[in-house]
Amino acid sequence: MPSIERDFIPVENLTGGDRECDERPTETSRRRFLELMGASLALAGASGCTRQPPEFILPYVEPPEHAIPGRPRYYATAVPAFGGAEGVIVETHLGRPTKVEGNPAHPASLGAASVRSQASVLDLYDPDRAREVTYLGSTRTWDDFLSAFRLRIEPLRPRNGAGFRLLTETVCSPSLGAQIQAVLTAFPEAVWHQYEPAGDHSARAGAQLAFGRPLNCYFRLDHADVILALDSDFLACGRNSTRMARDFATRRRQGNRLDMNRLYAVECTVSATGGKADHRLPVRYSEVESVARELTNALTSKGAPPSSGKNSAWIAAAAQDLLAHRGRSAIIAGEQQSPVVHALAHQMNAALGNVGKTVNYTEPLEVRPEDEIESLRALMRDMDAGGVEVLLIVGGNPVYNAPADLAFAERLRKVKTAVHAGLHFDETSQLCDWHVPASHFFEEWSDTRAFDGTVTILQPMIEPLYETRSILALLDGIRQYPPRSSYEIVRAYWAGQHKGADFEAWWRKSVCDGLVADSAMPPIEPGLTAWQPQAAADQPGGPEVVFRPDPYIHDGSWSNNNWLQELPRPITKLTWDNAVHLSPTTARNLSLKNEDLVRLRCGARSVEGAVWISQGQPDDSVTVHLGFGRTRGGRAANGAGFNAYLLRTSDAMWAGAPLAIDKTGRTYRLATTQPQQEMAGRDLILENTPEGYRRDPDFVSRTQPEPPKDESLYPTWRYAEHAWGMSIDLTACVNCNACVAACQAENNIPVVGKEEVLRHRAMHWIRIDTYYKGDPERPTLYYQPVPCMQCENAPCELVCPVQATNHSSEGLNDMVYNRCVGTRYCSNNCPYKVRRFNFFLFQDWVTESIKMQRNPDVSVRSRGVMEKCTYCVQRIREAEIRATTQDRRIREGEIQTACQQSCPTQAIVFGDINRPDSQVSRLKAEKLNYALLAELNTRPRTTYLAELRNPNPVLKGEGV
Amino acid sequence: MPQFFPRAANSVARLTLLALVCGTCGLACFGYWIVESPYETRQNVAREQPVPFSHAHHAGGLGIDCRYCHTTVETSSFAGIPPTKICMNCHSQMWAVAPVLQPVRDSYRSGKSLEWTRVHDLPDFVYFDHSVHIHQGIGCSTCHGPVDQMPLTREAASLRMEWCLECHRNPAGYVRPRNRVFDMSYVAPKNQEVLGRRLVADYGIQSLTSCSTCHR
Amino acid sequence: MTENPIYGIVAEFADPGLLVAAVAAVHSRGYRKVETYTPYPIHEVEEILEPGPERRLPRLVLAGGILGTLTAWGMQYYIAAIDYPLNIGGRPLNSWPAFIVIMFELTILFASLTAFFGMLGLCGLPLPHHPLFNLRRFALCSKNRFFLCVEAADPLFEVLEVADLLAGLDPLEVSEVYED
Amino acid sequence: MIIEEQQRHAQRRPDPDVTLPVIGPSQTFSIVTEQISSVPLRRKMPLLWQITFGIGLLLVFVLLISATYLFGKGVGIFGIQIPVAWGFAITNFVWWIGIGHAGTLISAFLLLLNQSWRNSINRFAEAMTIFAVACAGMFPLLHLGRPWLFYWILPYPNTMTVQPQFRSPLVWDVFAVSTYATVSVVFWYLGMIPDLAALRDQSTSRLKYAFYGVLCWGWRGGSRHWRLHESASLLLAGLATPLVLSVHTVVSFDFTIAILPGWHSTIFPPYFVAGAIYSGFAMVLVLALPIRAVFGLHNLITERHINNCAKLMLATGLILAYAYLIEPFTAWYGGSQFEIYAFHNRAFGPYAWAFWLVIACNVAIPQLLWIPRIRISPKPLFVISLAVLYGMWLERYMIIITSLHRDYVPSAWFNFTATIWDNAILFGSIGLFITLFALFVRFLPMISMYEVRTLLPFSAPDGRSEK
Repeated sequence: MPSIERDFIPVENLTGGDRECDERPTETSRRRFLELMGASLALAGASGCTRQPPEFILPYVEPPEHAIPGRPRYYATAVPAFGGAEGVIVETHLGRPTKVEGNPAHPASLGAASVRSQASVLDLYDPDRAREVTYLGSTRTWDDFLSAFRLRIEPLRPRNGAGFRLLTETVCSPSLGAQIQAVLTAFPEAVWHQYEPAGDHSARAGAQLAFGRPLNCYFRLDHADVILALDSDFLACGRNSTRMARDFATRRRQGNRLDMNRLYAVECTVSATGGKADHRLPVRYSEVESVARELTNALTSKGAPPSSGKNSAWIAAAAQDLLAHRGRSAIIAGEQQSPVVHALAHQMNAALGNVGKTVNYTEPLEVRPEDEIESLRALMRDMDAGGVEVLLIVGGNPVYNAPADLAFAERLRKVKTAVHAGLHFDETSQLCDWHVPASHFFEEWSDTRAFDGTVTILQPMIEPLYETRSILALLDGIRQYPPRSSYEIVRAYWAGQHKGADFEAWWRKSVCDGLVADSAMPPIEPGLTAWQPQAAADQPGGPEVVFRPDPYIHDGSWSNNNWLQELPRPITKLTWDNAVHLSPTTARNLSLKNEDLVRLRCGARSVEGAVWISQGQPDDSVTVHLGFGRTRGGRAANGAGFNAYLLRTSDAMWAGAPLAIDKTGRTYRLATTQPQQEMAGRDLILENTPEGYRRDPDFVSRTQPEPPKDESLYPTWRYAEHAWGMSIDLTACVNCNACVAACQAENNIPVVGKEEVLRHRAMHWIRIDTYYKGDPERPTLYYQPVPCMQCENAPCELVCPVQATNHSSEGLNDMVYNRCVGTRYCSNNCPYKVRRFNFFLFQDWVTESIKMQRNPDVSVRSRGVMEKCTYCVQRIREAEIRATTQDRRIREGEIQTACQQSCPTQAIVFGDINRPDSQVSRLKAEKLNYALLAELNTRPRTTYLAELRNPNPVLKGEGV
Repeated sequence: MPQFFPRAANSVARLTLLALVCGTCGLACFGYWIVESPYETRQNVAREQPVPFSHAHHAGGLGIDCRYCHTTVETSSFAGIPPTKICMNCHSQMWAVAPVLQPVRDSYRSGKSLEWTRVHDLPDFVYFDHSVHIHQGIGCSTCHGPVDQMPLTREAASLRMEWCLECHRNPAGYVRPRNRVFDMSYVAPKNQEVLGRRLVADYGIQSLTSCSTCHR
Repeated sequence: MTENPIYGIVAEFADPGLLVAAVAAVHSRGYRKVETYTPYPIHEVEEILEPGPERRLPRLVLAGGILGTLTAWGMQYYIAAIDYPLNIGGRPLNSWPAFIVIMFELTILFASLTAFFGMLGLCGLPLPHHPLFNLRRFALCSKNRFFLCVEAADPLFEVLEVADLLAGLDPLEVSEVYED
Repeated sequence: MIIEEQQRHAQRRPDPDVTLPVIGPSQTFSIVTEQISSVPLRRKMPLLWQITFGIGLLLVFVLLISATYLFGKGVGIFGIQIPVAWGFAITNFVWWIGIGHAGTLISAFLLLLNQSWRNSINRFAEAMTIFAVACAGMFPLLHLGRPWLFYWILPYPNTMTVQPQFRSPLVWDVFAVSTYATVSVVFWYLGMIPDLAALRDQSTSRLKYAFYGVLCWGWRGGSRHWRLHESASLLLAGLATPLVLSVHTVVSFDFTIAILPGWHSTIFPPYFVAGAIYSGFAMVLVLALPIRAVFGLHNLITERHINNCAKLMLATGLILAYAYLIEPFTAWYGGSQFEIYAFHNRAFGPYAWAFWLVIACNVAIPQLLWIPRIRISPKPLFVISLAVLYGMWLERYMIIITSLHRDYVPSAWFNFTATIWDNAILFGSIGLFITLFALFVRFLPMISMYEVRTLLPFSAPDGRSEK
């Protein structure tokens, strides 16, 4: 057991206090354990003729305090993310972090966890992480580096550090800010640049326009009756989306679902938010600004002036709706929209009296907010001028993701000494003299801020797996030798900040809780400047290209994460690739079809990508996602998709025009997990409006009647003790796929790779079906999470020849992996097609580090075995065991399935349907409750609540 | 080719038939016997250990409670294998130079774990929890046998699924009062069924035979 | 050769008609241990000779079939309802309609095996060695010749008498067959 | 020599019912016995046999290689996925089992009906059954995810105390197919015992004598033997007839018990049985026509046989056509949108090519059999039979793939594409069949001698033919 630094503080008894163990505490033995597990699983069947190989137990020599082998421990920390960190709780088994869950106390999480937070644990175990210091590719030690770096930087000291440059991503960590400040103090002439490829450039510039200075802006959507999103995907992958989705969904289900909020979305690419909107207006990127202008006019002048635009009716109706909800509305500008749109949104929110109610402003989260593009340009100029002698690049990957016109890679050659510190040896490391491997944030101490400024002190859960250091320690090493540890740095920083008496108690509490109490920044009410938008410039016609960070791998910094690569993108369900998204009309005009390889040209720059026709995409607007096409990203990242950064320039960070689209005549296969997105006229998703529901509360039972229980000749089974069930609220699901990621992490679900996804063999136990309905240019979108339904009359069980799937006494549709012989008949007979089969040995039995992530409570399935969701039966069993040993019954809400736990909108509720007072029973008693394909009489335990949408009656016939 | 086969061929033919029938049955029985035999289950086969630790001496002779070493048996699925530190609590004084304990001292000095061979080794797709069994009145010796009389530790039971199910189907036949769980000298009373039924009712013991009770 | 006891006297015929006539003649003389050997079944012979144990075959097969039905039902009921009762898709433990198929199959299987092995057993097979094979021409019995054998086990058996009788029935050849 | 002289000069009496003779003229006991037994005993195999056997053996190697690769890698080497979790393997299984049906039908059903024309084709038709069942039986094993655990599908005492699940049609399949295989082998072997004795009696070498002598168990052809033999044959025929009807019924249960649209249908059992017999007779003809030509068996396998097989093919083909017609009708009349979609999708979806090829091969082309001349012309008949075999394979492919690839929830819809390994095991199994059949022809009497003898004139004591 590698002992972790003295002071990390576990959260005790937060959730699931004790779990099954893996009984071998040291790392070598753990590995062997997993190997043996594999071997014995493979041989299990032949138990008749094969003896089990011997296993070894390696006990501690001296046990760490509190350690109970066999029970997990939980630590609060946070995942630093774009737009504010998310507080999480990490489950560890004997020192191995295995699962990331939301921290219920943290404002950005409230118990849910985003896809990236979930996947961060896999990043920790990424086998492609940089493991040692390298100089020009050959291995060095940390001391080699520190002394060499000193040799480089000492000559600069007499010049006050002139010639020394530091390039970081946007810094929100107070202690990192202090470290950088300390470096800048030591070298006053040194310059610190920040560049975040998919950062808040527009938001900062927009606030500058509207308020004269950068400000942090966040929303309280639980108070908003009417929301207008200006090209913002705030529900699924925008900044702070976990919390925003929660607030949105809470408000949406208010008043017995009859008092719903209303969401208008104006967007230039199809997003999960747009699909959820009650009214969605697809416009080109460049038109969003004019829509915002028209809206501003309509909201600020008394009575909207008659506008002649094609969207005027839509805008007028939205404006009217907003005006009718002054102080209870919110206008959200998308991170990728122009500064003008941001400024207009600020003005509109102010005009509507939303500030301080649904819209809050605070001082910036960034340690030093600045125009990052300008900062990067300045660095480039200085590089050209030869003024950069030592460049320390901390995090980030500018060679890959800096704007193409800045030619970062070429200019980097002009730097005498370039050092890159990061998790991976990437494109930038390759061109730098030194690469120093950084620790993962689960390995070191640090701190960060959430969307409202709330501070979380990040604590390590595991000793660094490799010879890595924290960034804090690295920067400390510039100034002094030996550098302090990250623990000392963070603790010293907060000791300096803490005003009270008992620092030790405060420290322990803050670390243990996962947040520093009352550290949110106070809201301010900024005054607007006199800025007025200039008259709209003539919009260039012809195709435009829109850049978006990928919903999962973001700007590419997560691109070597297998889970994220294979997680289906919210609408398209694409995996492992980005694509050139076109509207059906544009594709028709260019006579392109899906998977045609096209060449996108923007001036002299060009890139090739495969076409994906997206219903609802505006015409002549092409969306491409950033973060793909890596060349030194690792085994998952390399070769996935194309690099859209090659088209992106510093003056057109989010959209570029004109764009030329040339057919190459070649094709490139794209792997989607759901090729069929039409519902084929089937009543899979029931929907209504609150008005319609009020008028006809029984519409669900009429359209999808439940077959009577006594219709069978057979007697009905009774479930005496517990009867587990699940309710999924379609109104709340926003297609963020956090449940899919959580399920993958919890249940040791393997990643199969693009080739196998192409053969439709992806293994996710829960999927979010996404359907289009209506006009392909302006479709309505539907989301439906589909896990195993745990049918009481399970068709799958009936056909299994070996009883490998059968019903537990609690009504679970058990799947006994070790009994399965792999006839796959059960999958054939599953009307919901939720069973997944190990066609090959999909599990990675080879990569050592990946094995450490596995949940020891769940069997690792081998080849030839069917698998599926069992409502996280391991959690149920542990709760039952815990309740039994404490001589009590299981408490309502004690068991949360992984999907439920991670769901930001609480769309998934699990519980005991034998208890009439349980939440799931109450939901199932609602009149919106229906079973998917009820007519088959499978009697699923998982049921849905019909979707309610709240369209504006004024906009009838305008499309949603 | 008149009378090719000798007279004995008649007997040979019939005996061959008989042998085929008996052989097939015999082979099946032999296979089943092998599967049930200690060769397969390693029941009652003592394992080689780095230190010839004797439960008979420590638990039987000295009367050390099970929980002194197996500290987590009441709180965790895993009963716990004592850290070297626990061995050294006594053996830094007693038998402090005994050669047989050299590996223990080496471990303590070097910080490297002792490598014990697992004796009770369930397949990895089986999830067994000690704490709940202990809590519900299943004694140590019910599954582990008279450990206090074992100079070298061995499995007292086959650990086959059928063996687990014997008790899971009929807990009343095996359960004992909670306060006797760690009592190695406990002998099931004559009226076990009566006592068992009462305890099953008192402790709320269910007969759990769903697959996901143990496999998940 | 002559040391060995005699097994019987065999007459060889070229025509099934002659054989039937010969059987009738021998039978009318009171010989009962009489057997014909022919290249294909000749029902007229069977009508003359008394039926042997072959009458038991249909009853054996019926018993085999019933045993199969009961085995199948018993096995399925025991396994599904007694041995390890499990809830399969909400169906009752004794889902007898689902058990019918295997009951039918095992009925057929047991009955068929009974028919096959019963036939061999009642025929007294396997018996690769038999005194008749000592007769070289007996090989033609599976091709185009029809044989009649009066066995020495018959109480009326008398070598000369039988040989005479057979010789008068228009055989191709009459031979004595000895045990060895 | 009297009787054989008579036979040689016998004039065939005109039979008012039958226009074509069931056996050629001037046949005697010796001629048929020697002609048939000369193949296993003496004859050097003709070139065509050697080529066929060579091809078969080659394909068996393909099968072995594929199976090795399959067991090493997993069933992922096939084109199957979720939703189409069954593909070629099950298609092949159903196809081969179906082919087997004609053999049992000829030997058992026609025996019960006293159809003497079966006598000269029943032996190799039964052999065909057994080899087809052997090929079929291979596939459930090959398609398992963990084939090394196949024995878990059988009930046997085990330490887990877990047994098969008898509500699953796959377990029924195991029992049905293994019973069918056992009964077919028993029936075939029982019928062969007298002929093995004949081979024994005509053996020229000690090795052959020993080989056939052991195989025939010491058969002597006594009247009691014959009586028991006939009794057992009739009993077995009586048992095999319902069995053969049940086997494809049970196979169809694999589909009907499932709830998939296009599978869950009460018409399947008769539909499958008819289809099975249909393909079986096609296979009988595909085997009989070349055998007849290569071994010069025109005297024993006459135009009568070929004509009858063709007629049966036509009849079962028409039953099948009726089933094709009634299936979509039931779907439409039942009004379930899923069923209606399934049949619409079959005819006009991504696998429409398969559907229309099935219609062409199984319904359209065989209508040529209405023409009497075609029914007795070997070449057209051979081609039609091949078309039917292909059509019947495709029919199972269509049923399995189209129902699976688009069932209830559209989000899970996905098309099936076969891989090279799918094709390798299909052709490998055909190779196995060819090899086994070629070996059968080489070593065992391919036509029942004792039954053919009864067809000859003067075989009965009163001077007529026995049957």
